[in-house]
Amino acid sequence: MTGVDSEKLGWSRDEMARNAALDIPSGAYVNLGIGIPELIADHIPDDREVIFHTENGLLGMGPSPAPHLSDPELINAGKKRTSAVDGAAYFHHADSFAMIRGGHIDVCVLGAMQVAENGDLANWSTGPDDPMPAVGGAMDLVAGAKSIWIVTRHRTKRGEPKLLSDCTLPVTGLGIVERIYTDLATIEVTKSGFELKELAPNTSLERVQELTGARLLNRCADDEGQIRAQSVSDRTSPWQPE
Amino acid sequence: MTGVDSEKLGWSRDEMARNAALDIPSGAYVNLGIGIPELIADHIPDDREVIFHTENGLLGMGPSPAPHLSDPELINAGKKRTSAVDGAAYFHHADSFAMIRGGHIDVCVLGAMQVAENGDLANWSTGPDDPMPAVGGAMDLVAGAKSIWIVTRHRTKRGEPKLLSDCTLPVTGLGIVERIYTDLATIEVTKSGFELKELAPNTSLERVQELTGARLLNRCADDEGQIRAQSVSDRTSPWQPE
Amino acid sequence: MINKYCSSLNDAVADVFDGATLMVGGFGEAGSPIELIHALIDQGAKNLTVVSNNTGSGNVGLAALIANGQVSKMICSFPRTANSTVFPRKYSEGKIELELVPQGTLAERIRAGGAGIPAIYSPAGVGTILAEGKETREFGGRTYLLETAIKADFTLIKARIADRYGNLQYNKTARNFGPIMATAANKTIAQAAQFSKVKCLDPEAIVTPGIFVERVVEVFDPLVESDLVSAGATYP
Amino acid sequence: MINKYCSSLNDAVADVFDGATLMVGGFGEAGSPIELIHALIDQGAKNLTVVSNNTGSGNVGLAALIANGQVSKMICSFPRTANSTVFPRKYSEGKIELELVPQGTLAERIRAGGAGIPAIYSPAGVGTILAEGKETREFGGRTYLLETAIKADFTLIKARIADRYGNLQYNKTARNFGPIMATAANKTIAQAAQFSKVKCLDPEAIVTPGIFVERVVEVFDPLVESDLVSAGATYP
Repeated sequence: MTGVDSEKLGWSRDEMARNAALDIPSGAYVNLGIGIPELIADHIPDDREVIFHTENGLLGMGPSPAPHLSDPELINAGKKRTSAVDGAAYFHHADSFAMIRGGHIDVCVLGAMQVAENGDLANWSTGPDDPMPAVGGAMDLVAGAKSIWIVTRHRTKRGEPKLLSDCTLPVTGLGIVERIYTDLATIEVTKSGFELKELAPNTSLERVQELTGARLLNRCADDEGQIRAQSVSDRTSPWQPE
Repeated sequence: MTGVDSEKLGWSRDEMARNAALDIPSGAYVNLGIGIPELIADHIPDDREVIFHTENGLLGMGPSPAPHLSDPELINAGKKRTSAVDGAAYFHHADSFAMIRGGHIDVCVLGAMQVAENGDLANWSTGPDDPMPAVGGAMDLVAGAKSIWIVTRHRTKRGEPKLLSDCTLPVTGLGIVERIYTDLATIEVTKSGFELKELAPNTSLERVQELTGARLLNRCADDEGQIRAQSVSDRTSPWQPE
Repeated sequence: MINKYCSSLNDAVADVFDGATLMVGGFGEAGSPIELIHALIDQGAKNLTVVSNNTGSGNVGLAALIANGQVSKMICSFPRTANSTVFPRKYSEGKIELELVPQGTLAERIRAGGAGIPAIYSPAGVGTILAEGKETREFGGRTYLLETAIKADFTLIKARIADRYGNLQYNKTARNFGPIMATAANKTIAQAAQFSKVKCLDPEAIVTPGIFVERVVEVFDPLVESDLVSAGATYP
Repeated sequence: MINKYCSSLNDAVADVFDGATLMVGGFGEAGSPIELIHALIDQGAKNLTVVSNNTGSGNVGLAALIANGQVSKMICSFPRTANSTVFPRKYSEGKIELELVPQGTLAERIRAGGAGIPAIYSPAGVGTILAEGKETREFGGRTYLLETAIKADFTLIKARIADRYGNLQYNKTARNFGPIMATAANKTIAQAAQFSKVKCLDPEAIVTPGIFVERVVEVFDPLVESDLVSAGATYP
């Protein structure tokens, strides 16, 4: 089974985003990182109201605007043009990061290069050879948001596992990741390590374990040792804001 | 000569305030303490524009309002009702004291219980027996404003000198007073101590020295050892904001 | 749908618990959430630590809360003002604790609490008796005091206008401590004279974004503390 | 009469001196004071330390200032963005220095500089390579980094509207670093798309009070950086 084949087995980018979106409760204040996390906004169920924060100074970020309504001075953290919903507020950078650092953001969903089983995250630098290090707000977000979730492919483009016993790349923060939504599984980072919450369709615990660089705990296994296939419709909002 | 008589010799409260007002250049941002300093606003010459800051959150404080226009939610630092000029701005307390602490206020004029010749100021507590200590913004103002001036009677109500070699009351700040405007004299606090800049009419260096608890330096003396009576009309704005 | 409107003052303060740290907005009467304080008197929570610039005046609002024996400690900058007799009396009798903090340091410590900054260095108060016991450190040849953040379980504030998200705007100098206290408490409870449709507030002019506010209760025509004090009113 | 209006961009930046520390507003192109930067390219000050979140894009604005050899050091959080090639090239050639700072720490250090706070403690970056060499301290069982204030000789920012006092309002997310950078410089120079009569700005909605601003210059129809980059424009 090649890497390309195995990718077809798992969830798509939109399905990964949907999996995370379904775990965000109504009323949450959420910051979405660049990349797959941005897709989460499109998958919030209609009966939930979630407020999106973008660290460059907007609470109440809306969807991408129609081209004729876009404004180069209304952008998101990825510097793409965005919109503001009714009830939004603009503020300066120190106030925006006070919101983050002060623990007011309920959930921040980021991409990852590596996640360790102790919750360490590496997502900002490819290491000493990085030709142009750039950190942005990642370190502030992981230090400040109440919950850090990761949405990422289970492996790198070269097929190497991203979920590891230890990060080998420079870390963004220590012990801060709570959940990981990959194309192959949804995983909770517990004191004991990676705990499998859900497997993607058409894959298996054994196969996903092979593609993971640390032990996967399976507390969902039933008496026969099989993964209890948790259907998406069963899932409401296990996570509650304080 | 009794204390009461000697007070008649010097400048009135309004004249003390005028003396300070004439030293404030156009364009200055000024914070006025409670008491005689508040009168300064009425004595700014018409050809100067000065902007008044009140630490409870207003830049561009105006004169006392007519009773029918007064608002219990528009007050000054002394909790008296005030007004806002065109071009004013409201802000919260952290921003207001950032303005002060960050060195953005050009001149702060306060009252005093005692001033020492090294520039120490005591103006917040009557000492260990103070039945109810209260500090307000005095310590922040003296630590933050670019220039601290004092407007005060030369002596206490009991006739004791307020200008001393050392403060005996608990200090508000150390080495921060630049100028003192009293009913008897205007004094600059220099590295060498109190330097007389101007004497009130109908008094004398000898008499003012008697009523002062530290040596008065007289660099204004002319060859005959007489105070050079500096007329108020000669004075423009010796002090310049940075 | 997010809706932070609370239908009654009593509901708004129902969960304030004995021993809680409570921030109360206001500089003198401006911005003092008098109706929320009165609801807290009715509610009866005791042994409160109250963070507020002053201690109230007359026998209403914050002064009445203190008079009612619900406050064991005040953290404030100016505990005596015109017509404030309740706190000074209790203090002289040794019945209430006082932590006196310079006003700007108080504001900055509250802001730090809301911003996830555990401590800052401030020049205010260096060399004074309020610096006694505080750690000092030099930066660039000047001495500063280490000042730690203040946080609270609850904040009570007064706003001019609010929407269902909890976005707030204030009135003139009644803004004072409201925006920073809103950030520094686990639960911020605001009274507002007016409820606004969400789309009516200009996003450029919102002072407190709703993320900092848990509950908003409408007090259309709030009491004026100085009028009550002049009239000799007492609560309850 | 106080009048901070400046009649030309050249006059506005005339006194920026060689070796100055310069804050430049903007997050990407939003809020970047491109006309003021171009005036500074014309003016020619060299050996600048520039504090700005990014390093510009294409060959205009901040990227052009760097390309012109006027910047010896950048203090920023994200030096590479779409279409930013000038800084990465200079950096790889060892021709420009970089101090990389987490974005929120950068903002807080600038705010501290403007607020007279010499240093703060921040949790951001603890345990990472950006914490190397930084002092750490525990508060409440958690580790924080000591972060010192950043101040500047000059700040260049972009506003939407200004009055003669220098009061400023911004446009949407172009606000970003403007209000804090305005407080942290010895001289703050703002370009604004519109000049307003003093009485027309709501005192409740002024974002930067004029006390923080030395000069305002009108740029009625500012250039759009992304349009210039798409068109392959180069300055000068």
